[in-house]
Amino acid sequence: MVRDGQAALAVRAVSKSYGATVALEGVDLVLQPGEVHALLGENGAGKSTLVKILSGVVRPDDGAMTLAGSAFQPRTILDSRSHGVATAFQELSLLPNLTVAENLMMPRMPRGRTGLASASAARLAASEILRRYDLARIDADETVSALSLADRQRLEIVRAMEHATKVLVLDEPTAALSEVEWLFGLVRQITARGVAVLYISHRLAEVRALCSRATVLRNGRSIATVDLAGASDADIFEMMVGRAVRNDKTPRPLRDTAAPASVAVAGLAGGQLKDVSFTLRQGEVLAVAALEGQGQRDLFRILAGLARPAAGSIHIDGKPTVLRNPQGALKAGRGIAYVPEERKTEGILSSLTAAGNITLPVAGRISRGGLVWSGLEAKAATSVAESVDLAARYLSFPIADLSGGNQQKALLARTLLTGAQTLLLFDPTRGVDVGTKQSIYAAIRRFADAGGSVLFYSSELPEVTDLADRCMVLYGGRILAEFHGEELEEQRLVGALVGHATVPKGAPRMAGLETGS
Amino acid sequence: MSASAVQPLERNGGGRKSSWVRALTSGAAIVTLLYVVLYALYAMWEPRALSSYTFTNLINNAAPLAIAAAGETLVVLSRGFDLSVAGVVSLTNVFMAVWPMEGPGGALISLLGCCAIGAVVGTVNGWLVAVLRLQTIAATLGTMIVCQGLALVILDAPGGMVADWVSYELTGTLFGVVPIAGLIIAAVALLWLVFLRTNTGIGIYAVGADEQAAMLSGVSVTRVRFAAFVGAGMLYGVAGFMLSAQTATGNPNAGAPFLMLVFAAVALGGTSLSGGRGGLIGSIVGAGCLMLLQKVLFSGGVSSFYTGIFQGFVLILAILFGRFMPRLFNAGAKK
Amino acid sequence: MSVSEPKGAAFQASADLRRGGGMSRETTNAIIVFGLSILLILGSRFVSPALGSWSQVLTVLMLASFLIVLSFGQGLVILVGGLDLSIPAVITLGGVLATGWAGGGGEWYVLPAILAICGLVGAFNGFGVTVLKIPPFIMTMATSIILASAALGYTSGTPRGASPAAMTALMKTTWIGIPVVVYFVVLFVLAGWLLQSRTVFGRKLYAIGANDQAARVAGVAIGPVTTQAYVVSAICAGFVGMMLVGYANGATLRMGDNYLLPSIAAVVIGGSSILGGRGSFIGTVGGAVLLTTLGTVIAAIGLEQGWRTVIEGGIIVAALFFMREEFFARLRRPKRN
Amino acid sequence: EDKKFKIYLSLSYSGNAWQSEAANIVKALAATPPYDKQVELIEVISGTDPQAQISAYESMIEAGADGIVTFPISSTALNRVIKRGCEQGVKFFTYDATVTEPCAYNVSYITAGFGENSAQALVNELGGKGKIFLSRGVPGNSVDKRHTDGAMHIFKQYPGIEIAAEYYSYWDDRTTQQETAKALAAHPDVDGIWAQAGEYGAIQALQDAGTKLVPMTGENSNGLRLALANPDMQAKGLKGVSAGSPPAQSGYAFKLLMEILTGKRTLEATNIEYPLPWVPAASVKLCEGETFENGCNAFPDGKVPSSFVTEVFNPELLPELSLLSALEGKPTPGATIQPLPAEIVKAPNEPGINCQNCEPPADLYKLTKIQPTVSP
Ligand SMILES: Nc1ncnc2c1ncn2[C@@H]1O[C@H](COP(=O)(O)OP(=O)(O)OP(=O)(O)O)[C@@H](O)[C@H]1O
Ligand SMILES: Nc1ncnc2c1ncn2[C@@H]1O[C@H](COP(=O)(O)OP(=O)(O)OP(=O)(O)O)[C@@H](O)[C@H]1O
Ligand SMILES: O[C@@H]1[C@@H](O)[C@H](O)OC[C@H]1O
Ligand SMILES: [Mg+2]
Ligand SMILES: [Mg+2]
Repeated sequence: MVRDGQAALAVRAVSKSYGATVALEGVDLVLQPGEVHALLGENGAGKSTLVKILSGVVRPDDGAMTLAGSAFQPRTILDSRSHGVATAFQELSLLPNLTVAENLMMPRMPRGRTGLASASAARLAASEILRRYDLARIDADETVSALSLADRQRLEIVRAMEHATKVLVLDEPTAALSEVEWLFGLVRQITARGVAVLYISHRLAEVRALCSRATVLRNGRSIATVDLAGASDADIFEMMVGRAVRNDKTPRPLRDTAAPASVAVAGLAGGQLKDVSFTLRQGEVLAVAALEGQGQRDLFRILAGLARPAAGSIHIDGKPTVLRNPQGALKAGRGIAYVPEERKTEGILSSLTAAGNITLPVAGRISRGGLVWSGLEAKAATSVAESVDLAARYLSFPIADLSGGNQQKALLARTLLTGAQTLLLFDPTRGVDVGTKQSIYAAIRRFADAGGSVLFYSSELPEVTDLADRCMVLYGGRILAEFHGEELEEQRLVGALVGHATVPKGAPRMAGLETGS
Repeated sequence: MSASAVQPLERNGGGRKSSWVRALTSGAAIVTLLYVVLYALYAMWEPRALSSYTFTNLINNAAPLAIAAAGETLVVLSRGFDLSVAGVVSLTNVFMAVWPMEGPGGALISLLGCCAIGAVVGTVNGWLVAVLRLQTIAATLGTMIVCQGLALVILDAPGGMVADWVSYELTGTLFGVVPIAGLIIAAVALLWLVFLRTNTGIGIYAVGADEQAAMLSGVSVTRVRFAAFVGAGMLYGVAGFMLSAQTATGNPNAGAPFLMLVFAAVALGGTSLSGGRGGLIGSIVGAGCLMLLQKVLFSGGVSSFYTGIFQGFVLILAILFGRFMPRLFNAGAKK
Repeated sequence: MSVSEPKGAAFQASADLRRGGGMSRETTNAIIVFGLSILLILGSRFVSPALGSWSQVLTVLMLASFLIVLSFGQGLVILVGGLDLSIPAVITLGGVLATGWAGGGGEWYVLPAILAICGLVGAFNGFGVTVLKIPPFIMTMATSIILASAALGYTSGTPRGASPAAMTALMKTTWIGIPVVVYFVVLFVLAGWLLQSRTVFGRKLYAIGANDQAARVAGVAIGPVTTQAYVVSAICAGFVGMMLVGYANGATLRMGDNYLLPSIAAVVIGGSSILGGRGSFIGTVGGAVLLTTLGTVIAAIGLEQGWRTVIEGGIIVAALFFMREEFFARLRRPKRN
Repeated sequence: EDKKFKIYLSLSYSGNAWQSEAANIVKALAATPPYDKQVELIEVISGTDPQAQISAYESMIEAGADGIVTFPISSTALNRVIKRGCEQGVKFFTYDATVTEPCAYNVSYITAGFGENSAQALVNELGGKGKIFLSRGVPGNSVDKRHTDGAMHIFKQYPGIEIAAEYYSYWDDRTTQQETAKALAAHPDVDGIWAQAGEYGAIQALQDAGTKLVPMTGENSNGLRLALANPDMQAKGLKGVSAGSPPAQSGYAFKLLMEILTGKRTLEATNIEYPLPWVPAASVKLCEGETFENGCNAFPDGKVPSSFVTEVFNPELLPELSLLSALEGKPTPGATIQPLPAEIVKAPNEPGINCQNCEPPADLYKLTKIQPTVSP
């Protein structure tokens, strides 16, 4: 074992409790200069909590940390930054109402000749930063709320990299990114300068591609630190979960192509979407694969009733339908329910409990005599929580206190509970741990087997190939290609994604090349 | 095909561009347009509206509310409600009337005194809200009541005399045309433009949009909140000072009418009452609109029983106007 | 290593309290407000020996009844992230119509009809807020100004008539030594609490206030539900107008003026978030009782009005201080070794 | 001679009976021949905000007002604009509330000693000792202060009088009732109540609390007058005096203004005292008709609300008026404007009320309506 003195960062026996919840207990972690160190663990294992402690956002109840040999007790985020430790947070920390430049400069703006903050100096400095990180296409004067989620994620990363001179912490930096090469390149550059990187991701393939060692957390305890080269996926999984790999992947029977259509759209346009026609059938799991900004977001929002199409027709269960709003979509035909792209703004209701979040759309069903009964609520919530591996004890927590992955599970559970027979899932397993993904896939399949229809978008190709019966590739707002059955392979998809029928040389590698399990 | 063909059913609220443009965009510009429209109506019905005398009166009349609304804007931008405005205005008005100080020097000392009173109240608010983390509206309700009480202790009925220098010079004009009160408002606006270009100034927008993200971005939320409340308190002090100049006497209840009006002015000026969006100049003009509206209705000969009905609908229309103007602009710009 | 929380992360501490469901925090809060009221009543013996008696409790409940009913409606509007400033004008509307149409007797349907008219005013508020997207502050303020003006025109300044018999009965009779209105308040509080905390409608209000965009995605009909909150608020205000008419046997045009700030204060002091999504009606009731109790005690203090006002403001701030989440977080945090 | 005088009626707020009655009286007079041909009367209501009233005065001056009859919201804040108006030849007549600007005519009963006289009446009823409540008006208001100062001048002379509670009732029935109820919770053993307007609420609060009524003084609500004359209530202990602010002041102010404008009278700006109505329980007399005739001074139940302020008439000064005028602002059919008595009663100086830096008379609080029957 390495001595702390040589380590870039050493964490010793750190603990943190939130009331009765023990988030971390006796966690040890050592980062070497220049290494990319993975932090692995199930949803709720305590990864983000450790991140917050390293960033000075949360003070540990116990334990000690050293940075390059000297005691490290950051009191604020600026404090840790000034020591060269910077973080890209899981729940992004950008200000939506400020410009890209202001966000990058925060909290100190560059001054102009007058001694006052100068917008032009900020723009200049920000553009220079963006250029260095290959993001020159982002306008420094743009308001952050106008950026795509992926670009916001990139900005969060860039901001952290700018300040990380000793330790860079990346908490699920690729959750909203479909291409990871950009990030990998930057991480390699920064480690070459001797900066240690703590990397958190639920995409094991990504972790293997980037990291040399990994520390595994389970229930808030550090279980082990392993050399990734010497550990199989199954080993890691067992350390994370405490039990052996569950491989419940069963081959899917071929779909009945003549099943009635749940959703049929023709000539749909709006936003980035140009002219899209397709049919989603009962019992079908249809994937949408696309690079960022090809119109997938508009497609989902239109079908969810959150945006109006500029052209085209929508048939729901055979009837021409105008989707005015989400509750209209819930009631259209056999019902349409939606898991939104943005968990924080469109997903969770932070002051309500997880159970309250899950049962909201079906509140009528858990009431008797006009009153909502907590017993019925718990029963309803538990019934679906199980299918997404969300531990029942979380149900009574305010959802804001759940870890990111567990929040995501709650949102999925909610759509399942609505009883809608068509699900629109935008990146359904974002931030969900490896073990749970399989359970979620299974739940989705069960849903389809029972006659439900699923349209999902994913930023991870393996998820597409694992889960979908059929996949449409969106490019430039149009359906460029469609794959089913045997054709559903990552290599083919990659080609279509960038607008080619065949794989061109130098096409960007896709995220999460994990091959399932 | 235009990129805006999809009309999102929910608008995310307009963002802002650079800090420079921020001062001039939407809110302020639109409410200024509204002011111009109202003034045109006024001038149409009352030709004397165009005289410098009338204009000066109008500015004098609006100045206290405008400056108080400017102060309130600081707190509203950082996502808060500050009710102490009523207390501070009463307290400073009473201070001006009970301890008048003659001459320009005296006026300066009085002004500093008013600012100091406002700053003390603002500091208490800041402490209650930023450190003890009480809800702004509740904490400032408490301080407002305390201030009202203190004003009553100092002066138990209207009376006292504000220094002549203050009440004459500050309601007069420079070179016979430029209202002094207008200059003071302009000074407040200028200070704002400067403040907007400080880290704390930008921090106010950050805290107002998302306190937690602001904190994670390194903004000292505590410091920003303190600054907002102290700045606001000082502006209320200036508002009380200007009110004293106008009424020339003290009244322990002087601030009460400000309570609702400042928020109306702030909202009219395009600042979001849920924080993070808007600006102080809009509020100033918004206050001007509220005062001008009374004149327009008077000169339009609206029967007194029904002025309220007009006022109410104009308020609603003004907001709708503010909503649709930018759409028109955008539609024009896209072509 | 030190165990104290950094200042910058105080939100962390506040999260601690939400452990085990939002209700528990709200319940604690309610207990505190009621506790403070009781302390105040008991402590008021020092101010006057006649205070702290059962009859003072009845007086407080009777006087708090107006505020309790009002702040229920205001609380629902605040819960969805709005604010209802039209309350004073709607109180007047209810009062003026009750004396004008039903004064002294009146048909059985007159009072419900008046409440329905008040409900329409609420619907107008809701329409402005949800369809025209006018900020609630401005919309309800405009309604208030419009309505006050209309009432002035309608009565030409002098409301006539007397209290409807039903309202006189509610406000002026006692049953087993306790004013009937006290029984009414108990039932109202029970019903209000159920409506806010236990019905589907209440759920939706919490959801909208917590995050309206997300509630919308989850299929909540934001517009209609929000509008209903304003409607309930207006009906409550109209009913308070009638209660006041029964209490004082007559209406005036300014009868609602002094209730706006207290209606908001009761809600916020009761622990609800002014930004919406959080709070309980029981807390609000506590807030209303606390404010009213404070009024009775303050009135008995032999100091000049200015100082009494100062003390009143100070006590409000102190009460808020004791109700801080952090204060309880500290009390409840398990001791670590 | 077809140019009408442009006269503004400027109210600060409207909404209680008192304010609307006062305004209605002016409207009724302006519609009574020959004023109906001579006057263009425009009513403006500007709320409780002095800034708004300042702005309204400015607009009136600008619009070429000949005279402004007004209830000023502040005794001092309007001085500046009033002075500017005077310089332009506008005549300002305030009624009830006053201003300290010397160029305005103040027509008010305030100097007539409501506070001290009613306080003495209460002391007399109580035999010089007992626990009392003071139900005051609006905190920080000069009228409230004058009334209370006068009353305290008397109460202080009697060590047996204990002020058990003092609260602000905003001259409103409902508020008076609630505040009195609160005070009763602390002091159920109260012996008397000294009240300003809104006094009928105090009676209701006593009735709510139990069976006992106590001696009290208050202003001119029909409710109080009927109660004072009610044998049941007398039996329960109610005695006292009804006095205070008469809405008829506005009519007197308006007629004075008109006489000056029409050249019937020359009068420099001054403070004019309106007589204080004074109706002890024994003198309450119900009116059979629509006016004060044969010394009647209250209306039967049901004819007017209990909050109706009865002193809308004055047989000498305002014989033109009837109930219709007070309630609806309509002229009395067949009535014509009668000239005012030539002489006026000048009001004594009251600093902060009707003059700024002036000396009050030595006998400021002298009793005019009643004499002490008990010695301190
Ligand atoms: N503010 C809080 N209050 C109470 N509990 C909290 C709070 N924040 C986190 N927790 C709890 O602490 C535990 C650790 O959460 P953390 O966010 O660190 O998990 P994580 O490992 O990052 O999970 P994920 O992979 O889903 O992001 C969880 O049980 C979570 O519910
Ligand atoms: N301890 C925590 N760990 C991780 N994330 C957290 C924690 N506390 C809060 N969050 C996240 O921050 C967001 C906002 O949290 P919080 O509950 O403090 O906001 P809020 O109560 O909605 O406040 P506001 O009304 O100001 O938006 C939530 O989406 C939640 O996911
Ligand atoms: O003079 C006072 C009058 O101004 C107010 O309206 O009612 C009460 C009176 O005492
Ligand atoms: Mg996490
Ligand atoms: Mg929130």
